[in-house]
Formats: sequence, C-alpha cells, structure tokens
Amino acid sequence: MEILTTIFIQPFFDMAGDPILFLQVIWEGFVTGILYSLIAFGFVLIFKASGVFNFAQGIMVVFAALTLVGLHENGIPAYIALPITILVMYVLAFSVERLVLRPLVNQPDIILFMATIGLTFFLIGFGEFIFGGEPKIMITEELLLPYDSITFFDDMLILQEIDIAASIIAALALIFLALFLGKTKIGVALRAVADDHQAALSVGISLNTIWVVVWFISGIIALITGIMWGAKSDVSFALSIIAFKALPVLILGGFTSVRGAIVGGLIIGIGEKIGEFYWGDLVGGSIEGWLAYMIALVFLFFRPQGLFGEKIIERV
Amino acid sequence: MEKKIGEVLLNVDHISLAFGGVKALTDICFSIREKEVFAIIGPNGAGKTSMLNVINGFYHPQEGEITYKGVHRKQMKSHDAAVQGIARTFQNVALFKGMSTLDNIMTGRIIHMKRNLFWQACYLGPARKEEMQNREYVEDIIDFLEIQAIRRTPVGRLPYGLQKRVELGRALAMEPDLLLLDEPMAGMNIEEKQDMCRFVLDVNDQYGTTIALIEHDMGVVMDISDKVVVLDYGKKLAEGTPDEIRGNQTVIDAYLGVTSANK
Amino acid sequence: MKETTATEKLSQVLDTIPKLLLDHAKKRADRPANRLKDLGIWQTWTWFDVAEEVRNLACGLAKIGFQRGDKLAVIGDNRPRLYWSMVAAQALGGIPVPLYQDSVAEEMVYVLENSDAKFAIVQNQEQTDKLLEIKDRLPHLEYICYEEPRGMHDYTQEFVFYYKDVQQTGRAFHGENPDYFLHEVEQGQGSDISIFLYTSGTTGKPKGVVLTSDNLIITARNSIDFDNLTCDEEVLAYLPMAWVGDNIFSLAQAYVIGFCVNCPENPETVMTDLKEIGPTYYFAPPAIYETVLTKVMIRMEDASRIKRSMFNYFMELAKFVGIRILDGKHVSFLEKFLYSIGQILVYGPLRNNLGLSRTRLAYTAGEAIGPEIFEFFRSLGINIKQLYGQTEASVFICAQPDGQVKADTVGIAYPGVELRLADNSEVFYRSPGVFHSYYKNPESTAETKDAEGWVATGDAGFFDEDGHLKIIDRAKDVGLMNDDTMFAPKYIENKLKFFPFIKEAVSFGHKKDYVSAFLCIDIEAVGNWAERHNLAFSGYTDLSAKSEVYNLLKECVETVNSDLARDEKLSGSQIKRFLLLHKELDADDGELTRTRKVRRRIVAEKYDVLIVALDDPKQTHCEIEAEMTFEDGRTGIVRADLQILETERQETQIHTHAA
Amino acid sequence: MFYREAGQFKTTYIRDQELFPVKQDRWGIFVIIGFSFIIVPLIANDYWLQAILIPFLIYSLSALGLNLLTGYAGQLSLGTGGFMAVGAYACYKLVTIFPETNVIILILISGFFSAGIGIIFGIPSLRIKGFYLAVATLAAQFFFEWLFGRVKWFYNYNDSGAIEVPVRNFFDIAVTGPTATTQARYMVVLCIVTFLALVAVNIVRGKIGRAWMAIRDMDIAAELIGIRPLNTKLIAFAVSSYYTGVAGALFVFTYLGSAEIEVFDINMSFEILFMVIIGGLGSISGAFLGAAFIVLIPILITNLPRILGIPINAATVEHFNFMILGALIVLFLIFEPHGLAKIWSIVREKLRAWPFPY
Repeated sequence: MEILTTIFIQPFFDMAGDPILFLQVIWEGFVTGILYSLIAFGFVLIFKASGVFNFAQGIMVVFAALTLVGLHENGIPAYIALPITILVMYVLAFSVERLVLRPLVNQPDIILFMATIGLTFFLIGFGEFIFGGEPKIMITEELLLPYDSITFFDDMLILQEIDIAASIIAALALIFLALFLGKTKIGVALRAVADDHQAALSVGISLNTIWVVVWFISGIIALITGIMWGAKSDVSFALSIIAFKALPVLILGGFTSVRGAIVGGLIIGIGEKIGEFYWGDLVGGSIEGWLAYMIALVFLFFRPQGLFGEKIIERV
Repeated sequence: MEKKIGEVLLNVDHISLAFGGVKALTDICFSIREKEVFAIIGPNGAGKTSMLNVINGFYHPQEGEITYKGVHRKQMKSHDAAVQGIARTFQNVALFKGMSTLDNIMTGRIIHMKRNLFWQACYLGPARKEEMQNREYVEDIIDFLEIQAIRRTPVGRLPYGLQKRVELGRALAMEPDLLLLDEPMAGMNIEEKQDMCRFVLDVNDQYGTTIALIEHDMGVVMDISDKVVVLDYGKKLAEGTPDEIRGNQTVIDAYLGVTSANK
Repeated sequence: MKETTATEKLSQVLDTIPKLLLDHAKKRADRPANRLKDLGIWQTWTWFDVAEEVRNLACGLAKIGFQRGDKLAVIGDNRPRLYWSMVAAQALGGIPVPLYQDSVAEEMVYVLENSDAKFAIVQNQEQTDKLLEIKDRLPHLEYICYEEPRGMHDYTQEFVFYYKDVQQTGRAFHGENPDYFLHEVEQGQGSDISIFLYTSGTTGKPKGVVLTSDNLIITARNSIDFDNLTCDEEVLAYLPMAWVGDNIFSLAQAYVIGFCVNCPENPETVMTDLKEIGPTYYFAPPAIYETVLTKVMIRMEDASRIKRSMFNYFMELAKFVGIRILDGKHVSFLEKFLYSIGQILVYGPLRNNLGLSRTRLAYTAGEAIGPEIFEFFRSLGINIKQLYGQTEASVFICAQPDGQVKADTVGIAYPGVELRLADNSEVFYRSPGVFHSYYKNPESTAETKDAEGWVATGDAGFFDEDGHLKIIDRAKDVGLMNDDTMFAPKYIENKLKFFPFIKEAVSFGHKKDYVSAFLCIDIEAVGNWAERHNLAFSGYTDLSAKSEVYNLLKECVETVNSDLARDEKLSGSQIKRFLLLHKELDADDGELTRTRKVRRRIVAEKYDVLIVALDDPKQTHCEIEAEMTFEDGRTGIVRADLQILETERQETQIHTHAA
Repeated sequence: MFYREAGQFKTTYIRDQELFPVKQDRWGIFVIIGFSFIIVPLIANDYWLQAILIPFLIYSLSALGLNLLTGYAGQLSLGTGGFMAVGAYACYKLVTIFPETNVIILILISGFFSAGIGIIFGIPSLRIKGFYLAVATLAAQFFFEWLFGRVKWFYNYNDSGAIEVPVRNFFDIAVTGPTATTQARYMVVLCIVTFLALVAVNIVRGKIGRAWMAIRDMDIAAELIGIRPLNTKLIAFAVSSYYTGVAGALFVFTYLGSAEIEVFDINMSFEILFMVIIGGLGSISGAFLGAAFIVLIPILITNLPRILGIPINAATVEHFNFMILGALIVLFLIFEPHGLAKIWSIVREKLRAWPFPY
C-alpha cells in the first residue's frame, strides 16, 4: 500500500505541488527532446532516401563537433573552422557514398546496417586518432552563442539562453529543411526516392547524387546537434550515447516519418525527464538510459506501425 | 471412371471482405464437397486470391461465416487452419529460399511432428525416430512428384516450374483434406502444365484430397474440375459444372469472351 | 585360389541359379545381395531376404498357374524385383525371357509371340500399356504382373496383377505347403534351359538364343577364376537386362560367387548413382568410356590455366608411368614418386569424380575402342580390359589377362574356350558356354553351330605376334585386293574414326589395286579447329573443301597408314587416295542405318562417280551432284567439285614405337 | 582434392542425415576436436590460452547464440551484451547462494535465467519486425547495464561494484577463481562449448531449426503451413539467450575472474554481431570462424608493430584497432556478405569437384 502510493500517487502530488518546478522539468525535457528530434530527423532522411538504417548518425554528431573544436584548438578562428567543418562533412558524405553505399547497393538491409556500424567504429578510431581521445569544451562564445541564463518567477524557473537558442536554431533548421524538401528539385527527387527509385530517376537526378546530398544534409544536422549538445556538456565520444537515445524516438515516430521524428523526439525527451525526476529515485536514479525504450516499447504494443505510419495490409 | 463426390466439406456463407473502403468480396456463397476438384475463375482482381485467403484464415471477413468439416467459424488463425487440414500453394511461389527441396517439403511435416526441444537437442531416441518416419513420408512425395534429382538443391536455384512442383510437395506433406492451389500452372509451358494437371488429378484420386484451385487457363479448368464458380469484381457470377459454365451467357460476356479474345 | 577350390566343390550340386540362391541364403544370410536407389537411399536386400522374396513370388506365380516350361517375359529397367522374377521362373522350371525395355510395342510382338511367353512381369504402367496394346495378338500371353503401382489403380482387368499381391498369395501358399518351393528347385538340373536371350538382329528377325544353366554357371565360374572375383565385389547393373552381358555380370557371376548387385534409381541418375556406389567391377561399351572422356576434357577446359597445365602434365606422365605400373612393368623411383604425387593431385580425385575409385576391374567390349580412350583410363590406374564375346558363347570367347593388355586386340582364348581360324580368317570357337540352340529355328542353329559344337562368329581376325586375337571386321565384309592382301574396311574405318576430326569414313579396296576412302569431317571438331586457326568458313561443304582441312585430315590418314604398316597382313591395305565428302552421311538420305552404321552398298552406288575418280590415279578432283535432305526436311541437289588427295604410304615395319 | 566420396553410399536415413555424411569431413572434425582436447592443453602456453583460446571459445558460444536468433530465426538483436550480463550475474548470485553446488552445473543453470529474460524481451517480436525489433532489443541492453550497475544486491554490495569470482573446485581441481590454472579453465570452456555446439547443430537440423528458417525466409508462408510464429520466435529467443547467458557466465568465471557491468556494454553486443556477420549468418561453423577473426585481428594489430619494431604508443594502437576493425567490416560486407562460412563452403565444393573447376 505504502509503496503503491509512492509510485502512483506521490509523484503527481509533487507535480501539482510545485508547478513551476514541473514546468522547469518539462522545459529541460523539451530541449533534450529537440536535440533527439534533430538526430532522428537526420536518421529518417537517410532511411527514406537510401533505406539505410544509419547507425553512424550519432557518431557523425560527435565527429562534427570534434572537428569544429579540434580545428579551433589548432588556432583556426571559428568563422573559418565552421565552413571547413561543413566541408569535412561533405567529404564524409561523398566518401561514404563512394566507398560504402555504392558497392553495397542491392544488398539486404542488415548488411548495410552492419556497414554503418563498421563506419561508426572507423569514425571513432579516426576522430580520436586525429583529435585525441580527451574531452573538449565547445567553443560557444566564438560561435556567438549566448551562455547566460534568464530567470522567471523570482529565480524559480531558470532557462539557459543556450537552450533557447538551441530550440530556435533547431526550429529554424527544421523549417529550412522542410522548405528544402518541399520546394527544391533535389528535395522533390529525394522524397520521390522514398516512394520508388524509378520515380526519382525520372526527376533526372541520379540516385548517387541524392545519396550524397542526403548524407551531407544529415551531416550538417549532426553538426548543429553537436554544437548544441556540446555547449551543454563537453565534446567527447561519450556523446555518442545520445545516438542511442534517439533510437526509441524512431520506433515511436516510425523510420520514415519526419513528423514522427519531431513529435517522437519531444515525447521521449519530456517523458524521460519527468520519469527521471519524479520516479527515478525510487529505483536508484539515472533511469534515462532505458526509460525511453520502455516508453517506446509500451507505445508500440498499441501501435506497431508507429505514430504516423499507416496500417499495413499483408498480401500473399 | 466415375469418382464419388462426398459430403460438403467446406461451406462459404455470405462472405464479405473489405480493406478500408475497398470491397474485395461481396456476399459470396458456395460449397466444396469432399473429393471434388473445385475451380474458382474470374478476371484479374475478381477477388479469387482473397477468397482463398479467407478460406485458410489469412484474411478475416467482416461478414458471413465459413463452415469447415461441420464447424462454424468467423475468425481463425491461419496456422489453426493448417492444423485442421487446409493446405495451399501461392500465386507467386512462396518457398523458403534458404533451404533445399527436401527441407522445404519437410517443413510441411512440422504440424505432424510432436517431439519437444529437449529430444531435438539430443537428436536421438524419439526425435530421431520421428525425423526418420517423416523423412520417409516426404520421400514418397518426392517420388510421387518425380523430383528425386533435385532433392538436395537449394530451391532458389530451381526453374520456376520445378519450384511450383516443390511447393505442391510442401502442401502435400501436410496431409491436407482440402488443398488450395493458387494458379498452379501460371507461367508454365505446355509440358509443365500437362505434368501439373496429371499431378493434381493423381493427388485428387490417389490421396483422395479435395482440391480448390484458381486457374486462368480455361482449357485446364474445364478439363480437370468437377465444379466451377466464377467471380467478377468480388461478386459471384455463376456456379456449376464446366459445361454449364461454358453455356452461361453472363460468364461468356464477362469473362470467357475476354480471355478467348486476348488468347 | 581358395575361391576356386570352393567353387569346384560346390559345382557338384549347385548347378542352377535358384540352388545357388538358396545356398547363399544359408551361407551368407545377412550379406547384401541387391541394392536399389529408391526413396533417397540405397534400399538393401540380404541374400536371405532375396531368397524370401523369390520364394514368395515363385509360389505366388505357381498359385496363379505357372507350370514347368512356361515362359516368363521380363520387361523393365534394371530392378531387383525383375531379376528376382527371372530367378523365380527358373526355380519353377520355367524360362525367363528378358526384353529390351525401350523397344516399342510393335517390336515386342515378335519376341513375345516367338517365345510364346505365357507370363509377363513388367516394371510399370508404361510397359503394361505396351502389352495391353498388343495383347490380343499374343494368344499365349495370359498374365501380366506389374512392379510399380504408380498410376495403376484403375487397371481392373482380372489378368493384371500387382507384384506384391502375387508375393502375398505366395506367402500364404508357402504357409500351406512349405516344401513345395524347395522341391521345385531340387528338380532343376544344369542341363535345363535357363534363359532365352533375343539377339537384336541387325538383319532379319531377332533370334532367341537358348542357354542352359550349365552354359551360364560354368562360364561364370571360369570368368570368376580368370579375374579372381570375390564375394565383396560391388557392381552397378545399368545395361539392358535383355543383353547377355547383364545376365552374366549381374546374375550368373553374382549368384555363383555371391557379390552385391546395385540398381540405379532411374536411367537419368546412372552417373550419380555410379559415383555413390563406386563399383569394384565395372562393364561399359566403348561409347560410354568415350563420352566420359569427352566430358572430362570439356570440364577441364573451364579450369584455371595453372590447374589445366598441371592436369595435362600429370596425364602425360601417366601415359607412360601409369600404364607400365598397371602392367607390372618396371618404373624408375623418380617416376614412381612423380606418379604418386599425381595420384594425390589428379588421378585419385579424378577417379573419385568418375566414381571409379574402387574399380579393380573394368571391361569394355562390343566394338573397337579408341586407343587414347583406352590409355586414358589405364593411365589413371583403372585396370580396364577388352573382351570378345557373343550371346551364343554366353559372352566369353577371348579376354585380356592382367598385364597383357593392348588397345587393339581382344586378348587370348578364354579358359575352356578353343579357337580356330578359317581360311577366310573367320573366327570359330568351342566352349562350355556354347549355346543350346536358336529357339524354334533349327536351320540357323545348324548354320552357326556344327556337329562338333564349333560356332562361327561371323567375325574375321588373326593372331598377332603374342598370340592375341585381333578382330578386324565382319567376315563377310572382309575383301581381297588384286594383290591378294586382306582388306578389312571396318578395321580401317574404325582406326580413322578414332580421330575426333573424322565423323564417318568409308573405304574401298575389294578387287582394287589400292585402298581409297571417303571421309566425312566432324563439323564440331573441325569447326573448332578452324576457328582456332582463324579460318573462315560458311558451312559444312565449304569447310570440307578447304585445303587446310584436307591437309589436317591427310595427317590423320597417314598416321593410320603407319599403324597399318605394322601388321604385315594389313600393311598392303594402306590408304592411297582419299576425298572429303561435301555432305555428312545422313540417315535421312538412307546412307546410314538409324543406329548410324554405314550402308556401304547404298553409299557405293550413290557416289559411284567419286569411286571411279578415286580409282583413276590421274584424276585430282571430281564433279559430284547429290540429293540431300536439309534440316527442315526439304530435299535438294547439292553440286560440288571435290579434290582428291594422295597420301604417304609406308613400308611394312614390325618394330613398334610408342603411341 | 582430398575427398573420396565414391563408394560412400547410404543405406538408411539415419546414415543419410548424419552430421557429416562425407567420411572425409568426419575425419576432419575428429582431428580438430582431438587436437583441441589433447594436443592444445599440452603445448599451448598461458598467453595463448588466456589471451586467445579461452576468449575465442567464449565469443564463439555467444556468437553461436546470436546466430541462432539472427541467422536462423531471422530476428535481429542488439541486446546480446545484456543477455550475457544476465547470465554472468545470475551465475555469480547462484555461486554465492549455493557455495556447495558444482560450479559447472551452476554455469549451465544460469543460462536459464537469461533464457527467461530472452523470452520476455522476445515478446515484442510478435508485433514488430526487422530494425524496429533490433532497436527494441537495445532496451534490454541498456536496462541491464543500468540494473546491474545500480542495484547493489547483484554484486553483493562490494565497494568495488565488481563481481569477484570465488575459487570453486571440480573434483578438487580448481576451475574458477584466482587459483585455477589456465589449462583447467580452458578445459571447462572447451567441454561446455563443444557440448552446446553439438546441441545447437541438432536443434537447427531438426523440426525446430526448419521452423526457424521458415519464419526467417517467409513468415507468412510459414504461418500458413501451420508454424506458430509466436512459439517459434520465443523458442528462438530462449535458446539464443541461453547460449549468450552461459557465454556471459563463462566470460566472467573462466576468463576475466572479476568484472564490472561495463564489460557487457553495447560494444560487446556489436562485437558479437560482427562475429555473426563476418562468420556468416545461418551457419554454426560461421560463429566460430567469425569469433576467431574478431579475436585475432586486434591481437595482430597490437603485436604487428612490435614485431616489426615500429615504435607506437598504446593509445594510437587502440585508435588503429577501431579504424581497422571498422574498415575490415565494411570491406568484408562488400566482398563476401555471406561471410567466412560461405568462403569455406566454396573452397570445400572446389575440393570436392577437384580437378574439375565446379
């Protein structure tokens, strides 16, 4: 009885009891959620366009951030380091298409999936080899990102400016991409690919180009995510854990749905923060690592096709 | 020679099936009798395959009811249907590509194999005995279908015609009472078709299996079937003996005319 | 040697196949007697089982109404049950009459009718249908019994029985009178008629060769001693049961010494089944060895270059070393060493893939075998030998003893066989295997077999320097040239045809000053050769007219000549002039029989012009127009101007240099 | 080249369906087993046993387990590490709770715990397929990383947070714990792995194996011939997890001696997956080949520079390890997606057809 109350009743009292704190928690969750969404988004892009379950997405985040910081450490000013990093991400996308995707075209999904894991390992080794393994500090100021914090309700609710910035930038990025996909020729082609490859070809753009573009875009998304996240914690391969955090978002939102990625990200982000804050201590804390998955799994049981997927009719 | 048609084995009663808004089947009734070779014909998209899928419980009709061996059922899991003796082959061959002909047919025996994991693990005593008995049964089928030569060949490497034959073998291995064949002769050349006809008939009177088949080749259908039902746009157009169907004006208009035109 | 004494002791009593069977059933009850590849595995019957099966069948037949002296036709692929039915018939004092399973109903009528068979045991529906088709023309045929039930369920005629049902009846019958079967078997004697074998007569109706138990069993005993076969042999029975050889190899020998006879799943799977069984004792006509060799060569074509050169190197080595080892001749240590390496790298694996790993003894007979084919197998260490035989002799007349094997002879007189050459060099023999008579055909019997039991083979031949018999041709075809040298067309033509480039050859020399020949090129082989020497050609006629091709064939002819030069008897019949026909000899044009044998008379008159030209040394070419049938069945006149080539001829020379 | 199959005919189905119907294969396997049981313990030094053979065998077992699930039943899993952890900790608790019971029996029993867990985490496989399922299995991974890290009871409240393997005897020979000789531990691992491998072969060549492959190749058809998807998949999860569980137990008890939960982190799952893929999906021997490959590569990379006398610091080697491993994976997938097992079978066919090319 006692235990039941602590699990099922107490937490809600706490929420009601201190709504501002609750708001704070939600905000925290919202911010992480946005970052999840970004990763998931990059992921969905690739999956839609090339059917590849890109396990390397998380590592790309770290790799991007690491490159940026690393370059800056070697005395290159931020405003140069940034474009160089973008260039690096392009080279990465290009070589991935050439060295991994193209030779493996028409292989079963699991093979491509394995390839991306291989890629992950390679990038980890490579990144650490170039920039060294030790954690680094994100160059927030140089990138002119705010780092104060605003407070409301006489210091009860504290919002980091960087978080606000993050959400705004993220939002902008998403909008921009939405436009890109909707309006530009490549974007259209890209969405066509998702449905069927022939259609894409008819648009007059080769699959390979599309793949490069897609990987490049998700590279940039990775960079953005990397900066934001790096600004909150520090930059090291420990970061790649967030990639795993993004995966449940995918089950939730569906591998192919952009909307799903965004909404899912927010649900997971907020959900796990609340869970952690109000229930975590009951079981010894830091349950974030798996809570997201549990949420996703439970959810799946009621909607196997994910948030926005259609119901599948099986044929024989 | 005259073969004796038995009692009603399966009765389809006012079945309707729809996907979302799309109506696949509307108010279909017919009944299949034991030992019968029963043909379902109709133009593409007439809902023939859907009908089979309903019969072996893969689709669940919104309305109507199916009576099999005197038991009424609205919903049924496909594997239960299999256990109760409904086997089928598929329009586009659905073999297990990773396995040899022998293993593919052996899978048909799974419903007849009872030994548990433990005995499996030791692979001796009962499990091995069971394995051997079933192997023997399967070898009879292999002999029956004259596919000894490809016993060990991975089915992926076989030509289409043989794959169809192996699939039939897998269905036979289940010792079915009712065998559903979805276009068993599609995409075959003349000899292959003749062979397949022979097999179907032999199955029918050697194993005494009731057979319901979908087929486009009118010649074949009229030769081998005792009873024909014609579907069109998910509705039943006609039902009767081959001769009756040949004579039936609506059918000729809706279907036979068409096929003979594009033949 | 122990075997021998044993068999001699037995021979006092065991003078019929059924008696032998019962003896084995006692002595080696659980040794395998028959195997059949069926339902994916080699179903096996021990001698005991076989005795059971035969007894039940025999009793069953007896119950239905089989009496002593009744004839039982056997039709089907090699199947244990069919062999048993032959033995069952013999047990009841009846006479089995095996037929060629692939002959059409019409062809069967004569044999069934002539042998007045009352029973027929057939393999399956197909054969049953044949019989039903012709039954009303066969007054004697009363009962048909089929082995495979497949598709037979609606055959309701009361005279059609299922093999197993008959055995069922038999089992019951045996239960009621247990000593019936044994008593029946005991009545049998060596002198009894054991079997009718119809010789597929190339001319006229087939003749039913009547063989007694003694014929078969004594011959079998001799052969077993000659090649010291044991009861551990494994043989694959795949040659027609109606052929005398199969009755010796798969029946008489097996029942005398008690080895295991294996039957293939069906005719298509013979090669795989051969590989699975790996017979220790193997028989095949030259044609089969030839196809095997060609297959090997073709498959090796696709091998990597290194592998191919390795293969070629070791095969070359084997040609010298392998054969010498097989003949027990001396080989140097180095050669032995190299050969043993080859054994690992090539010979062993190759023999394995051909299914001949375990083959101790292989025979070829029926026709001359190409030397290189023969050598190929011997060099692999397979002891393949030639034998010369006839249905009338219960097979064995001559055979090559181990260690004295040559490609172009058929060996020495077989144990118990006397040989004699007539003036026209026709071969006569006398042996315990000599047949009893031709069934219902005394006059032919008289023609072939004289009072003292000498039998005319109809083949001409002579003994070479080591007393080995050399068969050169049908006696009636052997001619005399104007200088009285013997002219054996078939012998020469065979030698020519051993060359892959030559499809057909027809030689003329009878009553002529010199021998000349028509040659037909093998479009496949020569075509390839032409491509490799990038020589463009539009078709058969064009290709045969090319002078390069002429020179290519000239070499072949000259090799044959130098070959002939080694026999003083034949040296005179070397080929002087030849031409290449502008068209293939074709059965559709009546130039060949359906079995692709040359109809020399027809060819002779059709191409008279050419022969004249060949005979006239002054002519170097000749106009010809001949009617021919094209692929699509149209017939048309083909006109061509054929070149005639002179060839080198060599002085007689007995010293032999290695081939 | 070494095959002599002529004359090896089968007269019964039992002989026909033997594990190794061809005599030469049979001999080959006997030689290998004999060698690893008799010769190896005599000649191999501690380094070989400890650094190569023992981990190789354990990884093989684990890869075997995953291969049953992914290669045969077609259910992709990324939670292998987690299931191994369950096995390890279950075994640890068992050993401390029943000090008297024979440790080898306990190791085998601890597999059943992970089997149970496997079933629970397998349940989603009924509703979701492919990568969705794979991601779902990650839940197991992270959940157990957290559980065994957080809940002190599992590591008996050690301050170190690690589980220390106590000394346990088998017929008064120490087989686990600090005093156990490498030879002893090697033999334990070898026996268990051999036994379980045999069991696995038997399962996959029987009815259950066929059911798995049927589900893998075409689940709809499988269901229509009477195979129950849920049971079949759950059995696959149970058996697979049992294997990985036992492997986990062995990993701690006979290899590491003491361990914290980190050894079973996500990277473990991936390494095992690599082994399966590189070894070859759906092949028992593949599991062993793959494990050998993944175990040997880092050792080569670490030792090669030293042998060649190139000065290179440990960290860099570590980085190279990652890079080369990653690159190798990709190369492998490009050049032989069916893995080493496939390569071997090609070689074998060549040898059988020798001297013919096919």
